[in-house]
Amino acid sequence: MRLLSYFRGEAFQRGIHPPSCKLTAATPIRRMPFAPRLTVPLSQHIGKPPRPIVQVGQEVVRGQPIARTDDWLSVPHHAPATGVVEAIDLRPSARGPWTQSIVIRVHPGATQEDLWGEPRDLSGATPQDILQAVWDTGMVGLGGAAFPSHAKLSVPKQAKVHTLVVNGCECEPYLTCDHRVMVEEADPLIVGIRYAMRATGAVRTIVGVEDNKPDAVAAIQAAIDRARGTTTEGDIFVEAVPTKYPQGSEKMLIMALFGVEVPSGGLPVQLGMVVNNVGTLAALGRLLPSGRGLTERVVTVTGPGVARPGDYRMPLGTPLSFVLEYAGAPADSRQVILGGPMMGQSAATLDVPITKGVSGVLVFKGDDLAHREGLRTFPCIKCGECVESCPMGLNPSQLGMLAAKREYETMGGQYHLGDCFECGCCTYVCPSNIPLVQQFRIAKQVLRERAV
Amino acid sequence: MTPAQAKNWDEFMEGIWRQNPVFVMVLGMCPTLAVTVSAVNALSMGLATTFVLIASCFLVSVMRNVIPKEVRIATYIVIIATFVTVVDYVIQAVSLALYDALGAFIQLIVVNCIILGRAEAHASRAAPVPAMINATGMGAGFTIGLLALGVVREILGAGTLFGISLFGASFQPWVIMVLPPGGFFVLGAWLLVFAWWERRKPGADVAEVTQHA
Amino acid sequence: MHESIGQIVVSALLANNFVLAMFLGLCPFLGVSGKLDTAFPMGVATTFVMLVASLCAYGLNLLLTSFHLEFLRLISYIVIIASAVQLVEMVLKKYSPGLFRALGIYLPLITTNCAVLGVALFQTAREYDFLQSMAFSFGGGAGFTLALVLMASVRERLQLSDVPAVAQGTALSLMLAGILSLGFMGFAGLGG
Amino acid sequence: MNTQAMEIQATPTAAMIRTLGIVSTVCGLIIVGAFQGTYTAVQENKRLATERTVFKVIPAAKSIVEYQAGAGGIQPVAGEVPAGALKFYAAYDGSGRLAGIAAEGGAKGYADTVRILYGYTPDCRCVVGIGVISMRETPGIGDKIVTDKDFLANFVSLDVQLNAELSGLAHEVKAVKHGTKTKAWEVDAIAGATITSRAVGRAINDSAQALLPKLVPHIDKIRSKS
Amino acid sequence: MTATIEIRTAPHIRGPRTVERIMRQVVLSLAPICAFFVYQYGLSAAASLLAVTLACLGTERLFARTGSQSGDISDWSATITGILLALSLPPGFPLWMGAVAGFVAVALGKALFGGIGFNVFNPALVGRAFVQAAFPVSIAAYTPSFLPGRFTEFIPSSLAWPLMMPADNAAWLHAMHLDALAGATPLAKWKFDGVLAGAGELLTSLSGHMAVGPSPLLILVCGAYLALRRYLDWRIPAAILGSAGLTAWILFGFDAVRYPNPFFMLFSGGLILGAVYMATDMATSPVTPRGMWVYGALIGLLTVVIRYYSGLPEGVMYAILIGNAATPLIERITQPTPFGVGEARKARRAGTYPLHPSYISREEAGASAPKKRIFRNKPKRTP
Repeated sequence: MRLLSYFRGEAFQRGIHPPSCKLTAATPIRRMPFAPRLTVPLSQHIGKPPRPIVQVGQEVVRGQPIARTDDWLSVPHHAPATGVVEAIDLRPSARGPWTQSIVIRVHPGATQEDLWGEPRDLSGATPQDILQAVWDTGMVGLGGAAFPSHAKLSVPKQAKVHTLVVNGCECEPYLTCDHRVMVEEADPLIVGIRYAMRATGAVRTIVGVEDNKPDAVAAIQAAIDRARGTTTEGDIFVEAVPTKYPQGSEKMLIMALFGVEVPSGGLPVQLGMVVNNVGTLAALGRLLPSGRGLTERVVTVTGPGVARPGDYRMPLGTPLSFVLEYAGAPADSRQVILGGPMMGQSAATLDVPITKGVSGVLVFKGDDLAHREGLRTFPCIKCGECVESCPMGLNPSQLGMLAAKREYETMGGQYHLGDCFECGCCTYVCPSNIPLVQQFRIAKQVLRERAV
Repeated sequence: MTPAQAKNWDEFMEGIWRQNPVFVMVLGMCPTLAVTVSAVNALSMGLATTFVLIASCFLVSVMRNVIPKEVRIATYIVIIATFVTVVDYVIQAVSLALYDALGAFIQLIVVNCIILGRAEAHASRAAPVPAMINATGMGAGFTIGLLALGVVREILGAGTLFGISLFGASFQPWVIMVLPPGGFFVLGAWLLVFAWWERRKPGADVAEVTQHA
Repeated sequence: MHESIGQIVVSALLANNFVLAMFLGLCPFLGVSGKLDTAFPMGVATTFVMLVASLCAYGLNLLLTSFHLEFLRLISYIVIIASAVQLVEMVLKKYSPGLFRALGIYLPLITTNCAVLGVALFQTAREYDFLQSMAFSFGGGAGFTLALVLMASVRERLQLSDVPAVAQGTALSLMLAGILSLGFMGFAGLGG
Repeated sequence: MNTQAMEIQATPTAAMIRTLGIVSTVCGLIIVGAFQGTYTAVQENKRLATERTVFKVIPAAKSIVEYQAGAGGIQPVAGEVPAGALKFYAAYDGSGRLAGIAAEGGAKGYADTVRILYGYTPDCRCVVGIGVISMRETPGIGDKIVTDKDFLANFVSLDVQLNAELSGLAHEVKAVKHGTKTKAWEVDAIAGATITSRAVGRAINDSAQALLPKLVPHIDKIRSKS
Repeated sequence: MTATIEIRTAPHIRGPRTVERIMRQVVLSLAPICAFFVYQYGLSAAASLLAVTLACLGTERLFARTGSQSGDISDWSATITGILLALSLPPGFPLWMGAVAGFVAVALGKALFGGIGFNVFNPALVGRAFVQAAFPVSIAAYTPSFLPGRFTEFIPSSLAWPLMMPADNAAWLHAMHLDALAGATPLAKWKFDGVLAGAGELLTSLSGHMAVGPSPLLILVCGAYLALRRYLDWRIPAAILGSAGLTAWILFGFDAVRYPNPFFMLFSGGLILGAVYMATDMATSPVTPRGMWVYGALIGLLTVVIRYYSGLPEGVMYAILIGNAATPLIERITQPTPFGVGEARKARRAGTYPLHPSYISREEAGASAPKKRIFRNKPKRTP
C-alpha cells in the first residue's frame, strides 16, 4: 500500500475522494447585508470567553471592541455593525447549549465600512509586537478549528521554526470560501504571510493548494511575483498538492508537502513548522496594517436546491435564518450544517449566529437524506474499507467493534483512539452503515471524563 | 418416602440431572468425546468410570478421617489410579476387542476431573453410604451423557444402534460422526439443545431481559 | 515402521493434534482459551511439563519393565507426574521467580491435564525410544499450544460479536473446536 | 491464613507417612489382586485373539506355535524375543503338518500405522490371506481393506518367492492403480483408497523382505509339529 | 423555511457502497462461472446449484426468524454461500447431501456466530469440509465434463434418496465407454497415478472429458472484475497464488520428478476458486493490509504442503479454514501503524520540499520510536 501510494505520487496514505460538489467555485465573493439584529457569542473559539466591555443600551460602532480579556488563550471581539447593544444574555449557540452573547440592534442604513481602528506601521515591529497586533484583531483560525491565531503564531522558547505552511487545501466538499479568498485576495494573503513569517521567524513559506483549484494557484503565484523584491522575510512558494480528503488537516498537508509524519500527539512546531489557514492570513493581511478588528468573514452558503449559492462576506453574528433567507434556501430544507459535510455540525435551530469559525452553511433537503435513512445497518463485515481510508492509520473496524461492546479503555490504550481527529472517512466509506466516528466521539468523551 | 430416602434420592438425582457432569458441568471431556463413537463403547466407558467413581468415593469416605489434609490429593490420586488399574485388567479379561476400542482412555480415567472432584468435594466429607449414592448418581449421569453422545454418533455414523442395523444396508453413513470433529459437533449440539430448553422454561425471559438491560 | 523424529513431531503437532484429533487436554483447552494473554503461557507451561513428564515416564518405564512390574505403570506414572509438576513449581520458584509468577497459577491445573498423562501412556504404548519420546511430547505440547492460541484468538474476537444467547458458552467453544478439528483433518497423513 | 498454616504444621510427619503407607499397601494389594485374578483370563483372551486372526489368514490351520527367526536360525519363542529376531507363528493343520506361517507387518497408512497379519504358505511361496490387526483409516474408504472382496482376492495367492540368492524377494510386492494389476506380485489397489492399499502392500513387502530370507532356508525344521 | 430541521452528526454525506451492493456484485460476477459450470456438466450441475443455494437460503431464513441473526436473505450473503458451495462440490454430488452441506454451512458456519459479519469461518467451506468428512466417497466421485446427453439426463448419483447411499457412477460411465477413472480430478490423477494434466485443459477446462471444476481463467476474469471495482481485495488472491506458486516452484526446482510444475499447482483443483472467492470472504479474512499478505501467504503455503505431503489430493479448503482460524491472531499482530507513531520515514517523492537542515531534531521534539515486541499492541499493564 505504501509502495503503491508512492508510485501513484499520492500526497499521503489512505484518505478518500468524496464528490467535490464545489458549486460555488466560480462565483465571486458577494457582500451580505446586515441582519436587523446580530448576535455575538462570547465563546467563539477554543479557550476562555472574554468579558463584555459594553453595557446594554450602549451605542457601538462597527469595529469597536465589545469584549476583551487578558487570558492568553482568548481573543477580543469587535462589534460587527454600528448599532445599539440590545441585550447581553444567553442565546442559542451552534453547539447546542445557550451561551452568553451580545445582541446588537443594527442601525438602519449602517455602513459596512469599518469605522474603528487606526492604521499603523508595522515595518519595524518585533515578533512580539506583531503577535500583540494579531491578538488585538481578535483573529482565530478561520478554517474551522477557531484556535486563537496569536497563540498559533507564537513559537515556544525551546523550538525553532523554519517554515510557515499555509493551508489552502479546503478539502471538504461543497466549501469554496478559501478558494475564492485565494483567487480574489492573493495580495492581502501575501501581506499576511509576511507578517506571520516575521512573527514566527520562518525563513520560507509554502502555500499548499489542492490541484483542483488551478486558478487559486495561478493567482497566488501572480501575487508572489508582484511582491518579489519587496519581501525581506524570505521565499514564498505556492505548491499544488493532489486532491484528497482530508488534506486540510495540517498533519496530512505536511505529509503531502514534506513527506514527514508529525509525531503522534505532537504539533507541527516539533518539526519546525507552523501551519495557518489561507483565510486567516488573508484577513490578517487586511486587518493588521489598518489596525482593525475581525468583524466579518467569508462563508460559503450552498447545498442542493439553494437558489443563490455563493461565497458571502457576512458580518459575524448574522443569524442563520437571515443567511438562508438571503441565499434562498428551499422550503423543505431538513438539515442545516455549519461547516463542511464531512466534519461540520448540524445546527440545532436557525437562531444561531455565524461565528468566526464557521466556514460554510450547507443545506440539505429531505430528498437528499432519504437515501441515507433507507440504509440498513449491518454488523461490521470486515471489508477493510475504513482501514484503507483512515488517514491516521488506525483500525476503525476494530475500534468500532470495541466501541459497540463499550471497551473504551482498550480502544484508547491499545488501538490509538487518541490519534483520531474525527475526519469521518471511515463512516463515509462504511458499507455496513455503522456510525463509526459518532461512536469514537462518545468513546473519546468517556475516556476524557474517566481521565479527570 | 421417608425424609432420609428423599435425601438419598435427591443426592442420586443431583448427578443425573442438576449437576450432570457431561451436560451441565462439562467435565471429563476427553473420554466423553474420544470413546463415544458407538453406544457400546460409551456404555462400557460410562460403567467403568462409574465403578471407579463408586469404589474410590467409598474408599475415600471410609478413610476420610485418617487422611491428613496435606497429602489428601496425593492419596486420592493413588486410590483412583488403583481402581483404574483394576478396571483396566478386568476389561482386558472380559473382552480384548472392547479394550482395543477404548484404548488408552481407560487409563485416562485417572485424570477425569469428575472423580477427583467428587472425592474432594463430597466423599471426603460424607459417610460411606451417602458418598456412594452420590457417586452412583454422578456415574449414572456421566454414563447417560456418554450414551446420549454414543447413540447419536452411532446412529448417524454407522446407521446402527448397539450394533443392530436400523436403516438397512443402503444407508449412507455420516463418517464425520465417528471422526474427531463429529464428537465436538454432537456434544455442542446437545449443549445447544439443553440451553434452548432451559431458555424456554418460564422465568428465563426475565433473566434475559435483565441481562440485556 | 520406524518413525523419524520429524515425522513424530509433525504428526503430534498437526495431523494427530492432541486436542483436536485425540481429545487430550480438553478441560484446559475449553477453560483457559478465553484470553490470548493466558492461553499462550498456559500452552508453554504445559509443553514444559509434558517434556519433564515424558522424561520421567521414560526412565520409570525402563525401571518397571526390568522388574516386570508393568501393572504398576499407571499408578506410578500419575504419581510421578504429580511430583514432577510439584518439582517444576519449586524449581521455578527458586530459580526463576519471574517465570514462576507468569506460569505459577497454571501449574497445578496441569496435574489433571490428561494430555500430560496421555503423552506418558502413548509413548509407552508405541514403544518410542528416548529421542522419539521427547519429540513426541514436544510435538504434542506445541500442538496443544497451537490449538489453544488459535482458539483463544478466535474466542477473543467472538467476544466482540453478537453471538446468539443460546450458543454462548461451552457450546460455542465446542463447535469452534469442531470446525478447527475439521480444518486440521486436512493434515491427515502428513508426515507419512 | 495463619491459623491454617498452624494447622498444617500440626499434623506430624510420621502420621502422614503412616497414612500414605497404609493407603499404598491397600492399593498395592488391590492392584496385585486384580492383576493376579485376571491374569489367566487376559492371557487366554490374547491367545484366542491371536489364534482367531491366524486361523483367518491360514484357513487350514488348527493350532499355532510361536517361533522366532534370528541370525542363528529359527527356534520356538521362550520369553523375550531378542533384538534383531523376528517373531512369527507357525500354523499346523489337524494332522500336525505345517499349514502355513503367519507374520505381522505394518506401514504408515492415511491416518496412522496399518498393522496387518499375513499368512504365508511355503508350498506355493505365496501369501494366502491377510487380516488387519489395527488401523485408524477413514471409515468408508480406508477400512475397505477389510471388506472389499476384490481387494482381498489379491491375497489368495500373492507371489512372494525369494530371488536366487535367497537374500530378498524376487519381485517387490507393490500396490498398483486399481484395475492395472498384471503380475502375480502386484496388489490391485482399491479405487479411492490408494494410500491404504499401498500401506498394505508395503507392510507385506517390508515384513517379507526381512523375514523370509531368514525363514525359508530353515523351513524344514518346522515342517511338522514338534 | 417552515419544515423543522434535524440534528445529525458528521459526516453528513456517505459513500455509495453498501453491504447489499457488495454482495449483489459478487453474485453477479459468479453468474458467468455458474453458467459455464452448467454448460460443462448439464442438468445435474444446475440441480446441484439450485438445491444447495435453496438449502442455504432456507436455513438463513429459518435462523433469521429466531431474531438472533444480524442479516437476512435479502442481503444476498447466503446466496453467495450457496453458489460457492455448489461450485466446490462435484456436479454429481447427491442432492440431499448438497442440501445437508447447505444447511451445515449456514447453521454451523454462520447462524451459530450471530449471522453476517460475525462468522469466523467461511460458511461455504464449513459446509464443504463437513460433507467432505461425512461423505468422503461421494465427494471424491467426480464425473467427466462435456458428456453427451448431459442436458437431458442426470448423473445417477445426483438423485439418491435422502439418507441413502447414492448409486455408483461407474456402471453408468461404463455404458458410455468411459473408464471409471476418467472421473478423477487432475490433482487426484497426479497424486495417485502420477499423471499430469495439460496446461490448456487446466486453464480453460474446455477440452476432453476432464473432471475439472469451473475454468480457472473464467474465475480469474470474474475476480479481476471484482478486484478492479474494489469489491474484493486483490492482495489476498495475489498473496495466495504468489506463495503457492513460489513454494511449488522451489520444490519443483529441488526435485522436478517428484513435484509437479508450479503451473499445474496453481491451476489445478480449487486453488483459483478458493483464492479468488473463498479466501477473500471479507468477514473471515484480516482487515489490515499487512495481515492480508500474511494470511494469503499462509494459505498458499499450507495448500501446497497439504497437497504434497498429506493423504489428501486437495488442500485449499483446509488451508483456508486454518487461515480463517488464524485471522484474529494475524490481525492482532499486524495492526496498522498509526500516523506519526512509526519511525520517521525518509522524505518521499510526493514530498516536494525537503526539510530545512536547521529544523530541530526528532529527539528534541520528544518523538520516541516504539519498542518492537512479538505482540506489538499488547496492552501495557498500568497500575
